Amino acid sequence: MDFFHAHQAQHYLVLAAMLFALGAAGVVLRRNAIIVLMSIELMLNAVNLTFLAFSRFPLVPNSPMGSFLTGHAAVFFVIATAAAEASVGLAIIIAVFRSRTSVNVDEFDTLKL
Amino acid sequence: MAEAILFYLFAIGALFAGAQVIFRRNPIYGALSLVGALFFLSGIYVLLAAHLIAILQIIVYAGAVMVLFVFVIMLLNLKEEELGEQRITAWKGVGLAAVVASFGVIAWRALGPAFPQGALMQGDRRVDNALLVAGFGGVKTVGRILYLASILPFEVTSLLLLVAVVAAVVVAKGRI
Amino acid sequence: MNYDPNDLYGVLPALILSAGALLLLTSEVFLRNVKPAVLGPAPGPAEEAQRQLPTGSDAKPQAVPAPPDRRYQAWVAAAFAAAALWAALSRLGDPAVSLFSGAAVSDGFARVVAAVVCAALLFSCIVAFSYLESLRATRGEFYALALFSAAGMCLLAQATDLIVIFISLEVMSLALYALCAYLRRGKRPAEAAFKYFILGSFASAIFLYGAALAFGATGSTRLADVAAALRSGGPSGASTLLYAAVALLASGFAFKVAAVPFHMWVPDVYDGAPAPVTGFMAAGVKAAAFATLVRILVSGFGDASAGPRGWRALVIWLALLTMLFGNLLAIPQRSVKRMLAYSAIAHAGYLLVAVASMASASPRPDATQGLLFYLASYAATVIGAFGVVAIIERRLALSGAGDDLSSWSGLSDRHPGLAAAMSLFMVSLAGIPPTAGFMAKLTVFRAAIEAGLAPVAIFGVLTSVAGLYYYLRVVVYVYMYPSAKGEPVQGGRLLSAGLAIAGCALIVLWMGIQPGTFASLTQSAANTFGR
Amino acid sequence: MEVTWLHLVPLLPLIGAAICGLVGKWLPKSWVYAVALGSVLLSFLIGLRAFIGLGEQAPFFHELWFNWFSAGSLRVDMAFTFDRLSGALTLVVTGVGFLIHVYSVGYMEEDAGYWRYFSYLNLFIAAMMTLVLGDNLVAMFVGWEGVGLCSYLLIGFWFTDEEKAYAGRKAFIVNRIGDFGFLIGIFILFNQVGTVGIAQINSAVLPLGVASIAALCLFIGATGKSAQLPLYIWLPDAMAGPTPVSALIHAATMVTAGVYMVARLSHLYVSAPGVMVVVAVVGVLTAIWSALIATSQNDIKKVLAYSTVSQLGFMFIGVGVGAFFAGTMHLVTHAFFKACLFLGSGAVIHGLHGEQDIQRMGGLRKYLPSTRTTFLVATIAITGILPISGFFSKDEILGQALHTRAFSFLTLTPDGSTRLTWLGPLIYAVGSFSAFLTSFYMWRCYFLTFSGEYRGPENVHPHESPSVMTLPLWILAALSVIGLVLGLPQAWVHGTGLQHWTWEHFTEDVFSRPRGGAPEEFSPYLGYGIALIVGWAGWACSYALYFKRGLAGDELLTARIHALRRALANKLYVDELYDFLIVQPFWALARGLFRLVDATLIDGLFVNGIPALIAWVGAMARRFQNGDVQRYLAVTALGVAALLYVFLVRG
Amino acid sequence: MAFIESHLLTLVTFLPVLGAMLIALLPSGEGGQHKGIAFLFSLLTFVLSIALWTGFRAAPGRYAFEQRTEWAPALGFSYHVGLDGVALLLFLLTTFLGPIVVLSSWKFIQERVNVYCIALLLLETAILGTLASLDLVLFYVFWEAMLIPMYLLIGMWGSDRRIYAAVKFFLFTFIGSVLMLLAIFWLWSNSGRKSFDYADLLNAGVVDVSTQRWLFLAFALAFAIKVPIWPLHTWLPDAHTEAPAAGSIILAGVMLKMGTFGFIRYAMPLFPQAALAFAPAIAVLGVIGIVYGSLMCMAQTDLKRLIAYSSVAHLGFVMLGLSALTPEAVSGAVLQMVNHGISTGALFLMVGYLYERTHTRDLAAYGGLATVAPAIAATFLVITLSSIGLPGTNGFVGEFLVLIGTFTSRVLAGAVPLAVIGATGVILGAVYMLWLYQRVFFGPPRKAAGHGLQDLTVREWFTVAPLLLAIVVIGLAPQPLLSAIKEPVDAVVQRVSRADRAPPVRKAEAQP
Repeated sequence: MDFFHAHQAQHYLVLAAMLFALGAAGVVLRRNAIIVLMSIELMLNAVNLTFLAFSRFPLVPNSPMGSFLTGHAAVFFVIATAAAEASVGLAIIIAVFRSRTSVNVDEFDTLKL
Repeated sequence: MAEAILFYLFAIGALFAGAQVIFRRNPIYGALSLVGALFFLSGIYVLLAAHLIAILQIIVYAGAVMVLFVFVIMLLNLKEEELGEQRITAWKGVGLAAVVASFGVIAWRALGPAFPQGALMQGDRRVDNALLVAGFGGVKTVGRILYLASILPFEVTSLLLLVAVVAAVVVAKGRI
Repeated sequence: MNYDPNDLYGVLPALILSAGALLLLTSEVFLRNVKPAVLGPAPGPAEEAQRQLPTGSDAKPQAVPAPPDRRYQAWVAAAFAAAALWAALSRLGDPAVSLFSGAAVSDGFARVVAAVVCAALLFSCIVAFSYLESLRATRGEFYALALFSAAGMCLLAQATDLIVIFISLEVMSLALYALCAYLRRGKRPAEAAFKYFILGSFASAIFLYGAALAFGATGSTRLADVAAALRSGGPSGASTLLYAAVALLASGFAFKVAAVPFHMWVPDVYDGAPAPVTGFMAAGVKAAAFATLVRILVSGFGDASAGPRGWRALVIWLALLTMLFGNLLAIPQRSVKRMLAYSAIAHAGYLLVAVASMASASPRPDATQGLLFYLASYAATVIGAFGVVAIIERRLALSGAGDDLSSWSGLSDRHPGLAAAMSLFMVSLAGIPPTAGFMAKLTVFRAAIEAGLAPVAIFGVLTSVAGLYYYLRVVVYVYMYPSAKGEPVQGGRLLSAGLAIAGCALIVLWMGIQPGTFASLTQSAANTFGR
Repeated sequence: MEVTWLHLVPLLPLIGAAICGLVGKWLPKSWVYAVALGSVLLSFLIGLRAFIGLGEQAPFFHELWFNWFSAGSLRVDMAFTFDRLSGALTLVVTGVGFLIHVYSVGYMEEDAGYWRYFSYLNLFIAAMMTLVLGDNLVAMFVGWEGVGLCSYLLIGFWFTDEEKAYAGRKAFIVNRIGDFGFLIGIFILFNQVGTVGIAQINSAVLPLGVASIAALCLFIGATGKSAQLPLYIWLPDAMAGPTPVSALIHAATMVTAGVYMVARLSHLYVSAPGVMVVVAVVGVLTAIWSALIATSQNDIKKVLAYSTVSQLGFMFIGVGVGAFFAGTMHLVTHAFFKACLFLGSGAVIHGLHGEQDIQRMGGLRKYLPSTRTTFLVATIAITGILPISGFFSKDEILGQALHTRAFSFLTLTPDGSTRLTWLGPLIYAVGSFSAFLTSFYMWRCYFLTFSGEYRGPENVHPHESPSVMTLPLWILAALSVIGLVLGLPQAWVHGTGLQHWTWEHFTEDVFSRPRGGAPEEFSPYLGYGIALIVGWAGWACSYALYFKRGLAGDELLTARIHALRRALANKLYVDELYDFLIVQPFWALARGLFRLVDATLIDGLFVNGIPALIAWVGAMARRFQNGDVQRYLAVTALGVAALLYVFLVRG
Repeated sequence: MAFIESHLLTLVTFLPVLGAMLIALLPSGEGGQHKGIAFLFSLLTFVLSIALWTGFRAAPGRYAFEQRTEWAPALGFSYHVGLDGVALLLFLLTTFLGPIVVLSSWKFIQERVNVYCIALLLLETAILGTLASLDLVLFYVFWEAMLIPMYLLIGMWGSDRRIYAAVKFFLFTFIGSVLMLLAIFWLWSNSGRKSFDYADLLNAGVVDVSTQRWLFLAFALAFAIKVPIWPLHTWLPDAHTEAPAAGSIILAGVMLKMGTFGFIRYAMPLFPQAALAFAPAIAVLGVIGIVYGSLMCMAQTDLKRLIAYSSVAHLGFVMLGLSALTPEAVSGAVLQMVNHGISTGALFLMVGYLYERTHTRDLAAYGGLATVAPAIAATFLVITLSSIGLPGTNGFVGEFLVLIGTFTSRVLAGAVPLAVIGATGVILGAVYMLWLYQRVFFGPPRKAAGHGLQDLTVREWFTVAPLLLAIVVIGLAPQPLLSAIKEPVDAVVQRVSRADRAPPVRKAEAQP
């Protein structure tokens, strides 16, 4: 298959995987709680991309649910969920910041052992 | 051809911006580069003929969520010294390795071989819903799915948003 | 593909709970114009507690005007929980109905789980009442969130669509995050919430990715379709995608059920959260998460269970690790709350044994029976235990410190009732007759033997012996050590908590002595996944 | 012939024991006496009546009292047989027992624990009667252990003295060692015969091997009970008990139980000739061994004790050479004169307010005339310098040993010639020598006690005992004279009325004949002559040494054979040897095992070790939970990776 | 009345629980009434259990006072109780010791009396239930239920190292029984129709011999720890030493018998071939127990510890007898269970009284008590004699039957040497018991007796006298007991000793 031929489904998928990995890496690596949160958003976006790619380039000829747009619906919900998560997450970060004036996750180790 | 170029443009852009999110020390830069990443992604969505989603991506994410982020960043307004240095511990390395390995494996074993010919082939033609389904990704079609097939998730999502609001209020409250 | 309003009856418990939550929220609005003079609560020892907040806990403690009386809220919440419980139980025997064009189902299994969740909520509310009252921290939002998360759990138990599962999961989780961070006492609650949140979102993201892959492989997010696709085989790429999907989905819920190595969040979160919330988490989340795990694995990936790539072997390994480390790590704990957290992990291991024995068809009814019984008995026991912990913790919670076994010594002198109840719960957790815990272990392990998992069962019971050690240590402190410098736990508002604890104790005993009733109740549920 | 009253013989004393023991403390003294003495007297009378009743039409009385226990094929009855042997023994035990009861009334006058004492004594009579009358080995064993218990209780009667208590314990445990053998013997016989009834065993055909092992095991029991080598050590210490007890239990009755048992099971023993050899040899060795020791003891009771041991040795020679009647006859006569001797010594001790050392006696003949006379008679009887009971019975044994054929059976060689014929004569020789020693030490004892001058401290004024104590002495002395009737050789009494009274004739159908057959008729005169010479020789030696010189005689002897005599005085160091070889190693073993196995190995290594290990691992693993959320994330990611590996790569 | 007739066994079993509930309702104030109620109920239990003895009819293959009602049909087990001769004897032994135990601790226990009494009563019910149950789950439930009250008794009212002892006791016994539980499940899932009923499982049998061995081992471990068989015995000395007198009495008196009872009721009949195969091993362990236990006794300086180890020796006899598989030996073993319960129970009772007076268990402190407390000395002597198996006391009959049965056993390999070595226990027993007795009671009065101590009080007489009576009566007339147990004993011997000849029933036949 030639590289520049458009619409190689797996291009999208692999890109999504990379983004997801990127986000996950951010979650694992960064100290700053806010950036960790953003990385999680990134992961969710990667998932969205996967959904969309699959709904345009299906792997089975006809969807059991009648329409491949289910993927789109899923993305819609994910976006909503992401927003919800973000709001709660930020609120929690604020709460934590209140109690210890820092947003560095590796300093949150009162609870251990 | 054009699409391919656009794809790579957006893809590289998204990856670059995503990297920025990870590697920028100052959260504000991170936030902004995340916005950028989201823009690129919405471009890719367009390439995937998911018009409605692409719009939503811009409106909800870039419009609402990121603003929230920025707002919080401003609220906390961390000083330079408070940001602290990035520390690399052994376990961070392990985590990174694990993450890369996992999704490397997925890409290599699952996603890569998924489409031998780049897409599912029926006879000699590729199955491409954008071309097969009328109005693919448009408001009408997606709406039908949303409000009929996915009514339950839709309602639950409303519940979710309410919960999120209450939760945010409770958590952010000064004192209880 | 358009839906029929009757489907709403299928999710009645969730509806009731949400309604209750809304009611409580709105009630907050009207509170302001209640005369504080009229309904101001008796000044409890909580004021001075407020005074002596440790620094950095939150804004400078200024003298607050007596807050309005919110004591009714707990009972409202409890009433709604009871209503939902009734709703779940009333249709227990009915045949299974598919709801919302297959997005959810209302079957015996789901109903029993919902019932467990609602019962857990009911008792937790009563425990929380006295807890919050004595801390002067009652808010409508607390109960609202609790009801919301319970609603999420009920939906989770019913969901048969990966998206619905994901969203209900989020409903449950977000509410719980908030509940963890609810108290403003020291650094611990917020930290617990944060850890829970980060790890939880990470896990749910992974779950979601798995869902996406499953969608890709089957073109659908319905579990039924997944199962069909598995059966029909489909194109070559699909199966690998499905295996990747099951891996990610499984790890997503392995996290929620706190299976090693996805357990790391549990001790910190359980430790940091307020005791009543912890109890509710331990009971409700476990029930809902296990229900979903079973749904995904059995009714979704039921045909991918056997063989080296099957999930049966996987679940067995998770079970072994979980039982081992759960008990191993609980042994050195000196904080009862933390010990209970680790014991929660260990019990997840035993439940995983039941899940593993559901892999093959013939022992499945018994295994399902065992799983449900175990969930119910564990819920009753752990809520009671955390109820007692809550009473002990109150004093400590103000200072934001964790509890220690030494604060339990000689409890039997100060509070014979509490001591007896706590010992009963410990005994039940250890799985010694005549308590629910024993019958639960009986049902689970005998299913395991039936499924030919004798080695796993042997390993399990041996680890449970190790578990016995730390459960007994609590009894030792409670009964056999001289009373710690005896300031009795503040007796104020002990009554309601005592009520809940007594209730749990009764259930534990009842399920231990007369397990037949519950077993026959869940008889139909046991056959949910075919007999 | 079945009767229903036989059980009264043991039962009455048992009841007496119960009464004295339970309520005796609160009863008036006289009642206790009445109960204790009355019960024994009653059983004596019953025994007497039965004994007279014995005859042609009723060769024996038998009673099945009740079925004690039975399981599987084993059935153990409480049943009694009263035949000529057991009947005679009954009379001896109850009769002598009664006399000693009477004597004890005087002897235990001052002791506060008299009620305990009489209870034990009655209990002993009951047990002894069970032993004697029991018609099966288990019933016999009951008595066997019962008398052991009583001797334990009575030796340790004054328990505040550690020594005495220890002596009691020693007696019991050594006896138990014997009983162990007895038990095994019972097992073997039951395994072979299928029952424990003595009659059945005596009529069963026993293969040589089984019979030998069984007989040997039972004989171990006998050595324990009858204080033979190597288990005799307890008897000398048993003298710690009150003297009447020594007389009754440790001289007259209990210690002879072994002999009685062997005689009872004569059939078994004759079918195991090899064991007969063992019995005879052990007997003769014991006889000489303890006779030697007896020559150098200064405690009057110790002298008598060792003499008892050696006399028992004689009895075993008798039964060992197949002359069961001789052995048992000596048993009876010995019961008379040894009881008399012991009671006499008791009277002396009583008269000297507890003094037992003959070195502080002497010249007592003028203070204790009747004691002295009876003691003299008994001494003559045991040393056999005049032909009264002891003379005949002992000489019968030696004569039988000389002419025995009991051993020839197992040594018949193919050519028909017999070996081991030298054994009988050898036994005779050694036996005679110990007879000489007997005479020597008994006379020494007598001279040092009664003749010469009083050597005791001034403040002690020897006095004769009350008649309640001397009366039994006289009776017993008389008996030890009359006892000669039992031993008259058949030749003399043939045709006369006395014939029926001779023991040989009286018991001829009770015992089985040895396989080799009884020795053919031999004329006793040679034996008598030698016996007289031997006896007088012993008398002469001790007369020469002690009659004039008194204690100086010992010094003279010591000067001659210093080392030997010191060894003898120290009882040949047997106790020390046993202590060194057996007792101490045993306790050491116990302690060592406890420390090594229980404390260190099982508890230390496993029971506490494994939990400690688990706890340690737990503590280590706990460190991992360090509160860093990103480590948690990493672990979670690892888990995901592992799952993916399982599903995508490995599969 | 008819109701009582049909439910007598259940009634007796659960009567103590009734008492416990009553006590729980009372204010925890003064303990007198608690003890009173406890005593009353235990006494009542005993009185009623006499009716069991009188009404007992031995019938081949059937159980007396059998009662069966649904319990949890959905889970496949039922409430099924009944008694055979063996169970009956131990049952009576338990009810017999019940009031004695309560009475014995009247003075010693002064704090948290209500908990104490409740624990005692619950323990009694648990033991009775273990003996009565004929359904394996029911059995297991009671079996485990024994642990908690005992654990509390040791841990709350014990002496210095009580907690260590209590936990050790609990873990030790628990680890054994959980494996048994799994074995029970295996039987259940392979018993044709899924049933926990003893009779069903007995009929179903286990065909595969190697499986039988595994299951037998699982059962045997549980029972062996309870017995305890060497080398699993080390929990016993600690538990006995630290436990209060009452605890020791119950522990030695009945709880240890649960192990041996388990062997004769479950392990051996359910897995005859395996039992036959393992008989020599068990017999050897039993003999080791006899000798080793006796040696341990000689090494002790602690009064209670010594007696505890003597239990090891005595139960060695029982195990030897059980594995000899002859009617004599097995009935002797069963009788020995009862005897040991009485005599060792009595020993611990007396030691408890001594401890109440002197507050020391150290042998070195004792001596010369016979002069200051003759009554104690006398009773103790009788008990000692019974414990060393003197004829005329109960101890003799059991030991004798065991040994003679073992000696004559044709089934057990190496029976003769085993019997002979076992018989040395007769000597060793005398050695250490008399040593103990002399140490404590003879010689000049020592420290413990220094401040002259009080002799047996009337209350104490009431506790000791029945035991003495039992010792003598059983010693003189053991036959009624033996004939009561004849039926089950013969059945077990038949089933096991013939196992190699007649293989157990095929599964096909077991299924309806």
